Amino acid sequence: MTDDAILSFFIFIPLAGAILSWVAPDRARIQKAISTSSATILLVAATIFLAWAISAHRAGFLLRERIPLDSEWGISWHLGIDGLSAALIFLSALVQWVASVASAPQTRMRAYHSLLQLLFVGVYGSFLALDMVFFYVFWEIMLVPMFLLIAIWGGDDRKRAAAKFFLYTMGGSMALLFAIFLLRVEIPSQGVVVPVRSAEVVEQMEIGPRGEALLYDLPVLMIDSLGRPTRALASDVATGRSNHLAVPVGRSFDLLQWKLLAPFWTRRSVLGVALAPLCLGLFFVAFAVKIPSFPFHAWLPHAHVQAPTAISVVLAGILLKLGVYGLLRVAWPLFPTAVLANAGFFAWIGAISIVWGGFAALGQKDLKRMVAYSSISHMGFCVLGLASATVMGISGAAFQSVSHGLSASLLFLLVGVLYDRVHHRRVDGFGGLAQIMPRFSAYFLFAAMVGVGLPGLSGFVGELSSLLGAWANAATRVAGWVSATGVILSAAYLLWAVQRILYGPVRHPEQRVFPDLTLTETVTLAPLAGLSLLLGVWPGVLQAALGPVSASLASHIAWVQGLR
Amino acid sequence: MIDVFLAGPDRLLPYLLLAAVLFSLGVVSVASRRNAVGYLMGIELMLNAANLDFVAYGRFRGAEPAAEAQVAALFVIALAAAEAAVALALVYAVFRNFRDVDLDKIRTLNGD
Amino acid sequence: MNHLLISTFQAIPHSLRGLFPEILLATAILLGCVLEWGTDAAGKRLVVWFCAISALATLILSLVTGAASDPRLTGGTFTPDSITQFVRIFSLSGAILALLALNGSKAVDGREEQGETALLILSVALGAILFASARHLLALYLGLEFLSLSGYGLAGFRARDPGASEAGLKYVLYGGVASAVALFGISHLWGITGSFDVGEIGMALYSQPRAVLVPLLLVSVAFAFKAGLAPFHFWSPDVYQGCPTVNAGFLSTVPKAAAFAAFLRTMPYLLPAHALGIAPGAIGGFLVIAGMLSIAMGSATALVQKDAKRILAFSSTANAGILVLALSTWLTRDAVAALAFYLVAYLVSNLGAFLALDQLERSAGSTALASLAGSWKRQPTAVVGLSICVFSLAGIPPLAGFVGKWAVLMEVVRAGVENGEGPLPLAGAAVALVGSVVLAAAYLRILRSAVVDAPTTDPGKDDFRPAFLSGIPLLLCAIGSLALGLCWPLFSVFRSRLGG
Amino acid sequence: MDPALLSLFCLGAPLVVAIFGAFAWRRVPGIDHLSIAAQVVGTLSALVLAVSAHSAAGFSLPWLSFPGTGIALSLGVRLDRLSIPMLLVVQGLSLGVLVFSRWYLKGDRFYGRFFASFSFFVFAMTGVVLAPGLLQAFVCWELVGLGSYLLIGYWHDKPVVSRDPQYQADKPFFATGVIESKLSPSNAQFKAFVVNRVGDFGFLSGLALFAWVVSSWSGFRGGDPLSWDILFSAAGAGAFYQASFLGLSGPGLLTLAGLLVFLGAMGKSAQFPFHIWLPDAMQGPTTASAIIHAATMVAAGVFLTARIYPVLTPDALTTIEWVGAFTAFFAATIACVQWDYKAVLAYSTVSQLGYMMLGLGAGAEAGGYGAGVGHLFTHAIFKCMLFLGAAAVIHALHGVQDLGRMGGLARKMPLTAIATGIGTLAILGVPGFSAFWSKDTILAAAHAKVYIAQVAGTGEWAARGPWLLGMVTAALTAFYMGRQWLCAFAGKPRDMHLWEHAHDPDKASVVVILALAFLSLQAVWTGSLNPFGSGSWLDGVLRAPGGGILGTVQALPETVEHYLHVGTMLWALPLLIVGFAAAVLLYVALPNMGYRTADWLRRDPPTNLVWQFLANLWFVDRACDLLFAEGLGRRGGEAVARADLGSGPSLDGAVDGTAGISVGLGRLSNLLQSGRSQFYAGWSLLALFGALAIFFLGVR
Repeated sequence: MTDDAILSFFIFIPLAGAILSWVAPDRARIQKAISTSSATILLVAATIFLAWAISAHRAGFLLRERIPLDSEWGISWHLGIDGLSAALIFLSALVQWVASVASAPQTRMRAYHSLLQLLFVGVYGSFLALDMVFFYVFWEIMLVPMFLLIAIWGGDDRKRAAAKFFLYTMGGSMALLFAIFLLRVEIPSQGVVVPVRSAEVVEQMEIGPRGEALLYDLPVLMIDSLGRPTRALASDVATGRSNHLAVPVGRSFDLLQWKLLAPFWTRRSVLGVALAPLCLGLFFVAFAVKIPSFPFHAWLPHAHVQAPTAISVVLAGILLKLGVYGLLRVAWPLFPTAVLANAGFFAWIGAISIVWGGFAALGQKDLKRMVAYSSISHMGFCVLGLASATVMGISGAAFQSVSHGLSASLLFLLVGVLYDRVHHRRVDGFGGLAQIMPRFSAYFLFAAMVGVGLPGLSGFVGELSSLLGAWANAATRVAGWVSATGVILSAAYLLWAVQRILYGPVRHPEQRVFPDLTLTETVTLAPLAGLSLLLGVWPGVLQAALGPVSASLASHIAWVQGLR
Repeated sequence: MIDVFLAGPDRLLPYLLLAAVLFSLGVVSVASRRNAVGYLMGIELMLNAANLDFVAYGRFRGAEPAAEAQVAALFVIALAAAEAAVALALVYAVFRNFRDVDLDKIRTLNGD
Repeated sequence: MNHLLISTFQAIPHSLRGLFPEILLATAILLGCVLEWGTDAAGKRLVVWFCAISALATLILSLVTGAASDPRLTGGTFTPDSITQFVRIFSLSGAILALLALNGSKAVDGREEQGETALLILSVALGAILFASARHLLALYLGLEFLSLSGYGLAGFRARDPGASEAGLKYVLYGGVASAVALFGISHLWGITGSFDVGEIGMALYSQPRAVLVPLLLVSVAFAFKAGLAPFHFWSPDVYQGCPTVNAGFLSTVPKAAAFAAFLRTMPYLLPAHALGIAPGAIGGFLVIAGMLSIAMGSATALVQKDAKRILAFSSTANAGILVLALSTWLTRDAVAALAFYLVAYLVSNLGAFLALDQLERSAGSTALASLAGSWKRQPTAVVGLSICVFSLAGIPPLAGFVGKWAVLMEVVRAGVENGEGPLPLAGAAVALVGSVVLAAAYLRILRSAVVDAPTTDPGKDDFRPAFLSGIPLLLCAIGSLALGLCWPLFSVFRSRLGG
Repeated sequence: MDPALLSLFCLGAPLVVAIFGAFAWRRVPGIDHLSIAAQVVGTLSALVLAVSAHSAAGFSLPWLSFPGTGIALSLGVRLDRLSIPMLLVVQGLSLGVLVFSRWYLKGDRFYGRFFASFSFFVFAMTGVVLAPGLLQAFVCWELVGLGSYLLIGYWHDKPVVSRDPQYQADKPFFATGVIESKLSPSNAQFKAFVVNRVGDFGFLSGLALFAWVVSSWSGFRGGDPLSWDILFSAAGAGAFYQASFLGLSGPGLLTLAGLLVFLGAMGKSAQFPFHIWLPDAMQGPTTASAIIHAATMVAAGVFLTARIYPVLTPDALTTIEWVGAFTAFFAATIACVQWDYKAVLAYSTVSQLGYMMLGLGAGAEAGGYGAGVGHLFTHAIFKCMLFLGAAAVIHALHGVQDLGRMGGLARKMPLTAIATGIGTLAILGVPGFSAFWSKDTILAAAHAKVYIAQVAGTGEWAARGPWLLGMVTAALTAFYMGRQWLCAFAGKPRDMHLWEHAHDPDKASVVVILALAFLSLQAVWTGSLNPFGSGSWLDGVLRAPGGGILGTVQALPETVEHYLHVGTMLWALPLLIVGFAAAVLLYVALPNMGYRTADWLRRDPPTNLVWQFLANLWFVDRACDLLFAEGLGRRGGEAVARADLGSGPSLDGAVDGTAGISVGLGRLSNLLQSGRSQFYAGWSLLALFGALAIFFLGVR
């Protein structure tokens, strides 16, 4: 644990940017300069962290900072970054950069750009927070800017869409809040001593002043054969002399300490209802709304269709990922037994999302809405992979999040390009664009292929890993098999759209005057495309950051299950 | 101890019943009168029912409590007067604006 | 001579220290009346300033004197303890905000009404303090009447405004009934227990719970009426809609705080009854159900309103319901602090929202949702203030309302899990959470018209220029609802002052 | 030089061209030379490998590893007696086709793009061939799909043929079964990709199944569970007895896995019912068809089946055999009534692929492996040549593909006629030509399977079916291929105008065709001039692989082998003659006697229905279109879209409805806000007395 507040900058830079945008004059160029430059700073920082995570190649946290705020409640300003969050923060920074370059609000630029940066305060915060209070706070902070960005700068039906987004997400958040309360009050005032996985101690251990082993700032105890606890020294742990390790956990909202309590949660029940499944369900509702998974997805098409291009990019590129991140970081580590008990259920949720989203996408007339449904379908693979609780599945889910962040952003940007030219998005309103806008068509085909999951592009890696994971777990195998039909559906709806829009004779001669991609558009598209190619050809580079974390989570789950 | 007061030749119960009846009358008129002044009268009835209670209870609790009860009663009378004053002033104001004190007519503010 | 008077006379010299702030305030009001009576229209402004300054002075004084050691001064008619202290600070700062907002407010288009409004605001504050500080039922009733009467005035004395007069009349009629019911209850309480002292009544609760609980219920009607709890909330939307917006904001916060402070004072005396297991379901459960009812009715009804002030009125009912849930936890240490914090958060957010609406009303003409459309173009700053305050009300972090909701609901859940209250508190918390989503939908309708919708009438910024000072209280409220949300340590201050 | 590194040239050279071409094909004129140069490099290195490398070699690099599981999926190169010859075939034919394309596509609007996509396609196919494991096979498999997507959709700006006046003018007098309103290059590329994806769904599932079983196998020591070595050894060591899925375990599970992967092979190799994409793919340039339908894409399926041979259970093989046999017969029947030059070749390709599957399915003991792989090679060459010949003819006739308007072209383009004639004789299986050797081996293998079944006394008739179908198909092949050549080159010209301008292609292209024709001679393959002599210098290549569940295969005794070969021959040759004679009779003799054969075919009632049925492709295309494209795809999609977000009852509406509940409650309680003070008081007091009553009753 380090006390220097490097990580806080991820939260304070966009905040400062937001304030700056608010006080700066209401002119497009100035505003764009401000938000782009703040995004650039963040992108540089995020890249450094990702590089660090890749080279470190370990499951532990690279950096944590913790400032206790309220001892009674056990609230502390606790941020941390590991491979997973580093990857997602890098993605967020990239998307923020793209969004701020791509966005061109017609009115109220001041408000727009400051809200955009305010939104990212919440994003970075949620990816970094290791304290449930602040996780929730940042989670909610994203709500307001997004609502306003859609409601003010959106399409014709924007108000309804924005309200839908707001209420859906808030409903989910309420479930989250309730679960947090339940868990917090379940911890007895005198605290509990829980066994810990020695591997986790080795991964995450910090060494105290007198050489004693600390795990998440808690003392590590060795339980001897008579059950007597003694303080463990770092050397003992490192040499693995004692494999009966335990940690005393007190009352707090600290996420990492709650993770240590996983064996404890499984034993508890509130008013006769087993605590773990109950809270897991509540968490899942909260996160499934964001992902969004099958029954909770109805807000997405509205929001996407109404939101301006840059905001759709942010929505698909980042906000959906937060759901997966929440499951990965919060729900799964806390309730391994409940997860394994309901693996089949979650896997089927994923499978249904994939198939349902795919078919719905197949039936769309509006290009943007089609892309929205493709997001639902693709994110289903994340849920599927997570449900399997295997290394392949978990890392696949993480990988799929990143790759979908890239592909969805690409597609939404490209739809935006078309919309800027004709101001409609009807699929049948185009035809033969390949003759008119060759570079656009190349990018569009590329993005579609990323979505289709063509090997050599990032989309394939995530889907493959998730499927391998699903097949590796007996409970999720059949669902995994069904999910594999996603490869047919994605090819069908994406390439059908490609064929109707790009190929064939030019259907609307007036479109012959369309200019091909402008410089700005190319600048926003190229990095995303390049990255998804890189990740497809050489997934190991990202896997180096995601793999260890996933492996550690998987073994944590297996270990807790083994304790029962 | 209250049972003591309910026994014996000279009993508390009738007073309480009377007060209760007064109170209920007040309630009924409050809930039914369409005339604002009638409504106010209902309130007065309820207040006086309380006063009657005070005095009656005091009468059966001996000298010092009786004094306390009468003080309370006077208290209440004064407050009731003040309240009535304000209320009537408002009734007057309403009458000036609406030319009427029928509560069914004074409903420009409502849920729809 | 009866012992009440004797003990009072004996007590006065000791109690004067504890009473200084109230005495000062009362004197100020009297002086203000003289001043107001004496001066012409131009001089009325001075009255406002005089009131504001004297309120500030009282605030400072009460901070200096602080909570007195002996809570049984003046025979219990007045207990200047930490709760009273809280109400002092609360209502006085509320009064100061309202008074600052007064000049240039639509409330006083006729300047000569400024002075009276100011005086009434002060006296409402005084009434709130008296009401909250009494543990003697008669004193309580006195405070209640003081509070109510000045409130009636504040709502309805603008004789030329039909809306205001109707609001006043409805307020006084409803309040009269409530106080009468309460008084009837008091009379029986006294008759049964032979005492006006809340403590002794609490003792009597063991011996004859059934006989005492019923009058207690009657008394609680007065509290419910003041707090705007369902089903005693019917007056509030009409009154808020009808009366001047600033006054409405003041009336929707300070009396509510006073009512809950009074609750806080009385609850502990009923606590032993709960501890002894006498009718626990009756009191705790009753409170939870009452809270759920308020939340449900308030939030659902707010959803279908067409006037911003009405939405806020129903939201105040729902918020009161959440606070009642806090009471139902039998006031663990954190619950008191949480409740107090919630009240303060509610003060800044709700008063701020009303002040912002008052500003918008001046250019929009009314607070009907339809007419608020396009306010962002006319008064951008006021709209920002409105959004902050409303989002705070909706409990969106990192704003004050969020911390309040967090603290209260966590105590409720704790009560459900730890105090073995059973499923009811959990159900209450769940209802509160669902309700806050519904309520959020209602708030969104305000923002939608004020922040999002394009102006229906004239596109350009209209010529309205707010008076220099009138923006400041709104600014303070917005800052307050931001600061209370950001500074977690503030909560531990509440915990240490009000705990135990 | 290390063979593995050498093989990287075959991969790298085309890839470089592809990447370069992807950006520069518009601006840089010399892209065709560049790609040919790259192909020369590839072919030469393949040649060197073929000559030098005698033992299996290769390497693999970890591509995606999952810490804690020991699983490290890897890519790389695997050179052995299957991949090296295939590599040579792919590279060589690509070179030839590229050279030919320079003439064929000269001056086309997308000229450069053809060479770029072609090179990418070659790269992908090479990747499949060199794959060291199932993963790379799948990866490059998909890339092959993309390559074919780009090549088929080469003229992506063309409209559907029903709106294409040129097509309408040139199309054969007799309608073929294609759905004209849906046939266009862009539709064809889409159809090809999606149909292949259906197969790939199976491939992917089988891949995942293999990965799960192998990595959970007790003997798994880390590494890539999908690499051939680990996969086969695991299967051999009975890993499948340790796993169970859907109640299957052991052989059953292995059969499932094998057939899932074979589903992918069916997609690429256009086995029934996945064949529907192939005829549409003729919308691409003919030279593209020459590579897609001869040596690369369609061959990939057969190649993959041969690759996973060691894990194919007898049940799986029987299924494969039946699928192949039926496909062969089915396509042959359709080819008999096609009047489009390329369509005939397309269906003959499907039919021949069916033959290969039939051979592979016959099983190792019966020598089916060698038969299938051998035919894969020979067919690749003569089919490529036939397509190039078709390209020459079509180019000569300015795009006319109607056999009904050809005839007598032998005099105008003799070299093409000769080459194509050799190819035709080869595909007929006339002694002395390559397919006589390979196809008869297939039929012999099928026959051998019957024999084995007889010996074992099990499933004789199940084994006899494919053999019979194969025999019949041999006759049909003789008929339709003979018919095609006769209609095009023999007899009198039917359209003098077209005939006048016909001519042979330029020298380089002719050289290519003739070279391929030469390679279609049997001697090249068997190494002996005696057509009936058994054995070939390729025997080493064609020996069935050991390992897996096969263990060591013991072939049938020599005498039996010989007996079966001779028996097959005695069956096959007469059938061949009958078929060819029928073709001569119907399309040369009778017309010369004044009959318009096809009219006769169509007018004659008894054959009419049959003709309709065949000409409409057994109605399979229409059925698939109706069921999947229109039904499942369009209708299903719209239905789900409606159910999700429609104006009618939908998921979204349901959610709104639940939200509406609270609005309704609000309306309800808003009724209390009537504005009447006395009502307000009344409601409150009513509630109060209610509470009082509860207390009186409740509190004890």
